[in-house]
Amino acid sequence: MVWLARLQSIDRRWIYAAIWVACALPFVVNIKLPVYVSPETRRLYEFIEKCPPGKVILVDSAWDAGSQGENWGQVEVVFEHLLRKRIPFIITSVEITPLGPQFADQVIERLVREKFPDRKYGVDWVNLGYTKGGWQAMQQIAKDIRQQYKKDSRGYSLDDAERLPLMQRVRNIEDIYLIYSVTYSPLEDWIAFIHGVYGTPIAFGCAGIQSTTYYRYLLSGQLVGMLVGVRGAAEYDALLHPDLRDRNSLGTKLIVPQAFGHLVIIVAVILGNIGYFAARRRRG
Amino acid sequence: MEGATTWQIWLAAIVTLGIYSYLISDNKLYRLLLNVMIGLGVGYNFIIMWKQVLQPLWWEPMTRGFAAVFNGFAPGSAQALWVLVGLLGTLWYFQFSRKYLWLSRIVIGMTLGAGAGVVFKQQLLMNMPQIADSFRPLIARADGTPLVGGSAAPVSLWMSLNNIIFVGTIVCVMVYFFFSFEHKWAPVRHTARLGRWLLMVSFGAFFGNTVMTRMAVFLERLQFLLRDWLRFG
Amino acid sequence: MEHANLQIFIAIVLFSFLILWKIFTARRGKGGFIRRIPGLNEIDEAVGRATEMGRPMIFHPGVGEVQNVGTLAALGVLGYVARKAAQMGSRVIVTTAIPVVVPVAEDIVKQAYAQAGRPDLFNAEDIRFLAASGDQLALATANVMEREKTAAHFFFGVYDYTSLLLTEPGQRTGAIQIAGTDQYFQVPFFIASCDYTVIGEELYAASAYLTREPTMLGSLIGQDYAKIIVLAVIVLGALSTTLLGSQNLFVQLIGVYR
Amino acid sequence: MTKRRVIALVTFLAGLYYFLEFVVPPTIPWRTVRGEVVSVSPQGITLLVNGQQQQIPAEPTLKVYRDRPTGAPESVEPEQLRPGDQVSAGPTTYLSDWLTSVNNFFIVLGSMAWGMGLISLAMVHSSNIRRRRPEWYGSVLFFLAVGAGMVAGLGYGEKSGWLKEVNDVVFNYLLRPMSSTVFSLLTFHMATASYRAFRVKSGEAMLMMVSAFIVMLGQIPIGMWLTHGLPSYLQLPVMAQWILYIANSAAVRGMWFGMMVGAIAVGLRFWLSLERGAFFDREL
Repeated sequence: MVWLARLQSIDRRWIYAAIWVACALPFVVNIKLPVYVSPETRRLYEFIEKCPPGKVILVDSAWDAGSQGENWGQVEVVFEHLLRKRIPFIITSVEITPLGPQFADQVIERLVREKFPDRKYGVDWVNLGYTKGGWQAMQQIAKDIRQQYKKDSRGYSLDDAERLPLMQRVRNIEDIYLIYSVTYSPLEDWIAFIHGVYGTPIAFGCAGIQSTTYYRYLLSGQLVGMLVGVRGAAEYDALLHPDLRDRNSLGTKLIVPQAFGHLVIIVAVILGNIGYFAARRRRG
Repeated sequence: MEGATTWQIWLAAIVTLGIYSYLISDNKLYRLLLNVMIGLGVGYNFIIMWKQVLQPLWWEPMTRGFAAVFNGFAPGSAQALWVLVGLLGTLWYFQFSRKYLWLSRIVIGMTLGAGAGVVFKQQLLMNMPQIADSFRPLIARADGTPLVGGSAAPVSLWMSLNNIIFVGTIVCVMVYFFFSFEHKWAPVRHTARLGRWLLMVSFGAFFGNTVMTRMAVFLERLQFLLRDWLRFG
Repeated sequence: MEHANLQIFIAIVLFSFLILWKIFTARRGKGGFIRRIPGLNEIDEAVGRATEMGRPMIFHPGVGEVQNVGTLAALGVLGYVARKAAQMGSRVIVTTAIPVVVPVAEDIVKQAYAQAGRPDLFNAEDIRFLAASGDQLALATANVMEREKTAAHFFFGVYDYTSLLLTEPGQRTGAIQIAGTDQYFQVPFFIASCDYTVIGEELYAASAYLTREPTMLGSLIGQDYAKIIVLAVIVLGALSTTLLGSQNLFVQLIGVYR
Repeated sequence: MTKRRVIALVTFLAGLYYFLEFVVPPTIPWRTVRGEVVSVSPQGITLLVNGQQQQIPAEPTLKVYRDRPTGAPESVEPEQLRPGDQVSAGPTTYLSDWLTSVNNFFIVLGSMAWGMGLISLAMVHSSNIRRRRPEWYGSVLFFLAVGAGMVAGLGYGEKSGWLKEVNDVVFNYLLRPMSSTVFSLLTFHMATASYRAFRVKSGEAMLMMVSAFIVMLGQIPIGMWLTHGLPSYLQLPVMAQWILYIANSAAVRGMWFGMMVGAIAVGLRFWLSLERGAFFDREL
């Protein structure tokens, strides 16, 4: 039992090395596994499927590199769904990070280049760029979007019918079918100031850690769907592509390594406790 | 990382490994890269904030207003008043002075005061649907009709059990956080004790989901290093 | 709804009245009752054990700014721990990364030692400003733990992810560790690595009980009454829905907020 | 002392507008008529109010609200009304008319603080350089990086040219890898803590760990594969969903109802400047 107790005081760098090796395994052995589609992912998928023509979806892409591991996949799969069904959507980023819209551009550029070359900026999607003001900005967007945005992220005026035909039929909250906010921790103000006031459906794409406090909104119908961490993107990808081989969103690429990551932590906790109780019994 | 030429991928990889050198030991390269990162981020955000928020919402309306004022108070010269908001905005920066610190507290007070004024609307609109959704039948018929005078549908054991656990957990957790009376009375003490145990199940979910997020960040970096950089697997 | 309906208007008036009434009565001296949370007994035990072993203690008031309500509550608990330590004649080391906290903590600990009649035991070096950032602070606190051979660690206040780094060295030295934070996301990590954890609003209750500071005391009691009303509404709603279905009179009264 | 009173007054007034805008209805309640539109003419609107027709004269102060399908009232002009709309009309209370301009004011005022972060960092780094503190060259690097970041920021939205190249390199190959790598250091903090710090010493910690393991295993493909043979309610994904949707949501609701009342108390204390304590009593 002595060596078990000695396991306690391993140098921190050995633990780091173990994590690098354990997490690199799934990348070496490139396997794809079926995923269990959870109810909150399915509800968002079905809600977007039922989008009536003429309605627009507002994507609050307010994430940056700090949470790209989870949020990149969450916007990627929804953009693919919207581009596939030609549902027009508007991208913005309210309050949290000015880098959000540029990350959304990156995701769309790859999708359009690889899968939907005929989709056009200004017709299928518009990027309005960053704005500030939190709940005050949300109230402005709901009443009249031109109060909050004068130009889009490329400098075109919103009333430029030739470059932004899509924006000519977006005036206020009436024209928006769903608001999909994607970031580490989406602002609950969307629920209070938009859904609470106008009844507009809201969906979140959030980091796993924050989802714990958002499940209660799914129960009360204040959220129509939610993508939780890497698995949310992987499950949505599974709904988009029934055939396992066609799935290549970041969510699908990371879900198996994510599984290894969880196992690493579980093993670490169990080993740590075995070592601790062994040491205590020896001292005890 | 598609469409990236190799030197760009190498730059990103070097920078990534440079920061990971912190894991070996806290070193100079890591601290330098940290300074570069913070500098780039602050500089980048500064320009984006100006181009996408302050210029369209403040600078342009104000200059249009002054243009209207200069050609004989044409319509729209009221926009020139934005200059007053600009002056008020400079009060933020008295935060750095000891003598005039109180000036910055005016603007802080206004901004946070607005937030405090709207706290009722914010909190109640967020939580009233939650309270309404917590009205769950403890003995639930399968088709949801009421116990007394409802349809003859059988009572669904699974739904009833879930609802009892659901409402019970809310009650126990809230009793745990009551402080204005002594937990002498046995039922209250046991309810609070059970509340703390039920909180542990919820904190288990917090722990598990925190692991999910922390792993995802590192695995994305690993995916970049192994797939995009080393072309592995 | 864009504007408050009748039910919400009543809720606003009721909650505001309860909170403000209790704050102003507390200000006039008739404070009102706050129960002693179990966490305080754990603190007494920890201070006792550290004194038995003749080794000092560490109090870490979190990473929050001094005006953060969580940090203010932590400083309330610091006063209690310092008083207990002074009565038993043992040392309390305060480690922080917030410059403004140093003078405030010094003043609290000095007062505690003076009240316990042991002003000689207090020395200013025990209030240590260790580092500029959260990470370095954790590593520096770990060194203090090993060097000073501390037997009890108290982590109270506002914490972020560095909570993991602080409790890890303490676990290895076998010290008894008590934590308390209002950051619900850090509570699980304290539960897993400390002997007892004060959860969320219990931190405010502990501070209000110890310092009797009128605004926090009154506000907490007023909030309690408001929470009792919310609980009563939920229980009545659930019972009435059980018996009379989801559209009964009571639910109508509360109003539906779909 | 008057400084403190000025701040308290300004804080109160800023909050008062938003408090009243929410609490006071948009039209004077006792002079508001609610009914179904019969006909609209420049002189006024005729409404069917429980059986009889009522004529509403068209004054400038008249505000008309039409109910949306979701039930939320929408402010419309009399000309937009169609027979059969459910409408409430009455003299305005002016508060809601100013909401858009008040929001605009606070959004711009808040955005003005955008230079604070840069200035506070610049002060720290410039004092490092002036006093030649150890590693002061890191601060020089910081200023160079701020310059490079600004130039790159100018490149966002550019169609082509060297500015776009600088933006592309700085955004994708410096900012993005660096900030995501810094965030991923947390993974290693947690992994070492899982091994060395997390000890199941009490029953509570045991219950938390069991729940954590179920939630971790239930949300990854391996969890599904491990227990796909068992009856459904014993499968890991189903158990994880039960914990997240029922046990966790209820406990979070219990906690967050307390936080709701807490937020209202903090809001009230700040709005009415009732705060006492080290920070607020400091002599201004």
